[in-house]
Amino acid sequence: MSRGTIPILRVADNLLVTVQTELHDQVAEAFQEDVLAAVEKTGAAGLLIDVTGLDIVDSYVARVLSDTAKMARLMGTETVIVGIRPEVAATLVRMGYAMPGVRTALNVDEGLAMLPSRR
Amino acid sequence: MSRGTIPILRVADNLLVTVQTELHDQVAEAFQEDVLAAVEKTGAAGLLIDVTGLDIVDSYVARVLSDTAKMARLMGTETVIVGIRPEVAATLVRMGYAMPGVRTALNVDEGLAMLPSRR
Amino acid sequence: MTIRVLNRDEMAVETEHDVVTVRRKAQAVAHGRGLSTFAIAAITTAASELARNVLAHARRGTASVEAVAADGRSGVRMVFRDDGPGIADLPRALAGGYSTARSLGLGLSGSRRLVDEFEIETAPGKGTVVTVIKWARF
Amino acid sequence: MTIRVLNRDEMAVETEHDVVTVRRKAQAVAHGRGLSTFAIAAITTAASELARNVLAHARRGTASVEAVAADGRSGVRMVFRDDGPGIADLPRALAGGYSTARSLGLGLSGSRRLVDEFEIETAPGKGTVVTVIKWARF
Ligand SMILES: Nc1ncnc2c1ncn2[C@@H]1O[C@H](COP(=O)(O)OP(=O)(O)O)[C@@H](O)[C@H]1O
Ligand SMILES: Nc1ncnc2c1ncn2[C@@H]1O[C@H](COP(=O)(O)OP(=O)(O)O)[C@@H](O)[C@H]1O
Repeated sequence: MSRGTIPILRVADNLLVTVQTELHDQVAEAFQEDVLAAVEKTGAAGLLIDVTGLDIVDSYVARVLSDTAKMARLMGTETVIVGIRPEVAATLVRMGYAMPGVRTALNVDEGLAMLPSRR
Repeated sequence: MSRGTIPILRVADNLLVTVQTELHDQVAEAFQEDVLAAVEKTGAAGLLIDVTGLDIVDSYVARVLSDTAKMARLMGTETVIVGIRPEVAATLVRMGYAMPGVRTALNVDEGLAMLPSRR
Repeated sequence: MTIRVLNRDEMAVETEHDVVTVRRKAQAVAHGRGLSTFAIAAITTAASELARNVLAHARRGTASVEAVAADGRSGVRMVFRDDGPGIADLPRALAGGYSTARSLGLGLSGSRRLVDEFEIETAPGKGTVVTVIKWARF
Repeated sequence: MTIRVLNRDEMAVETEHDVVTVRRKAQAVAHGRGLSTFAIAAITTAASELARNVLAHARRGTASVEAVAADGRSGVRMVFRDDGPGIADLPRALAGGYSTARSLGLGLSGSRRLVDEFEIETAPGKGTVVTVIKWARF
């Protein structure tokens, strides 16, 4: 489903994307495009982006994540970003970027509960 | 129901408008007027605008679409834009125009499910 | 970097219909150069924005759509040229959200974000030339 | 306050990959100096923002990551140096939300909020030097 190294899994009606690689310029666009193509192909009701594996989220990566959520929303799919670590949350807010408009949850289970089901 | 080339169909309580032509200046106003006239005439509960046929949505067309949704809302009719393609979603967000305030869905069925019924 | 021009199409931009023609040409050339679906949408949308700007702010001008190659990369270059009023406050026009017309003011800033290279030459009374390039990814 | 430099790593900042290298070095040194998880995330994120600025606005430059000590405190100092265009309107660039590039404009203002000491030396045409320090808490 993915041309890159980012695993995209189906979980019930939803897609679960696990971000592990650092999303620098060269892979960020490919990440977004892979995710959107998978959303279209599967008709996923919701999109979960798991960032538990990221120990650093700078303003660039934060922007890539929130843009991805906006893109999915235009296609009609809700996004929840899950697994933002305490130190990452603190850093983002101190920098003045609290990812406005993005829904978040503690973990994948909580995130799944926030998404609508197609059925 | 339409004076232009844009098909407007009734689907249960709702209107389904399929945009296929490119909405340039000369047809954009006619498109909006046809749609609003149909909304009034049918008393539609909701309006679905299907843009699956558009492989390009520039800022002008995005504005025409979101303005149409605002106009319908003023008349008391909810709009859902359906079928925004992955590459169109990505382009709009990268341009900085994520169509704020516009509801979207993956396809016509999902869009219909989001609309209230008059009955 | 040396850019080789493999093919060039010059078109007038004087009517709404010309904007559609330029857009279609951009799309066809991008497709022919092997750009991805996403890159094709990006360059075609930029073509639409920039051609519309010529029409809206200068009334008329020209667009050139070129198939280009450099360093083994394949791409599309477009040049939009007009003898209109030019842009007095360029930083402001490029910042986005600023418009002297009744539009969104996202044409210039948005196009810039959609392409890999963006150049603009303009001065009040001297017209405007916008050059953009989109490369195919490896 | 006298700052003793216990160790210094100088790195080139010329590619995306260099940004990752600088970030990792900052993280490792901060960890080695006994900073908390939160302080490590803060200084590492600042490293990322400031290295990216060198790349984005000056194309190339250098980063130095130092293990430092002062008044019995242990800390990390980083210096980002470039010969790029410099910053003409510094108050505006530091205010945040202002960007001449296609980004959020939070790199400078955000980094400043994440560190304990922040210094910037810049002038148009004279390049930019940003120095930051993060101390371990007692
Ligand atoms: N070709 C041009 N000639 C003169 N002015 C232009 C041209 N293109 C853009 N501009 C100026 O820059 C402003 C911003 O352009 P743009 O971002 O495309 O927004 P819009 O065209 O929606 O106003 C325009 O409002 C106009 O004042
Ligand atoms: N090293 C640098 N050299 C030149 N200009 C810089 C440098 N760092 C920052 N700037 C200027 O300050 C502005 C604000 O920087 P920043 O807050 O990091 O935002 P961003 O990099 O996202 O634009 C930049 O847009 C740029 O004009």
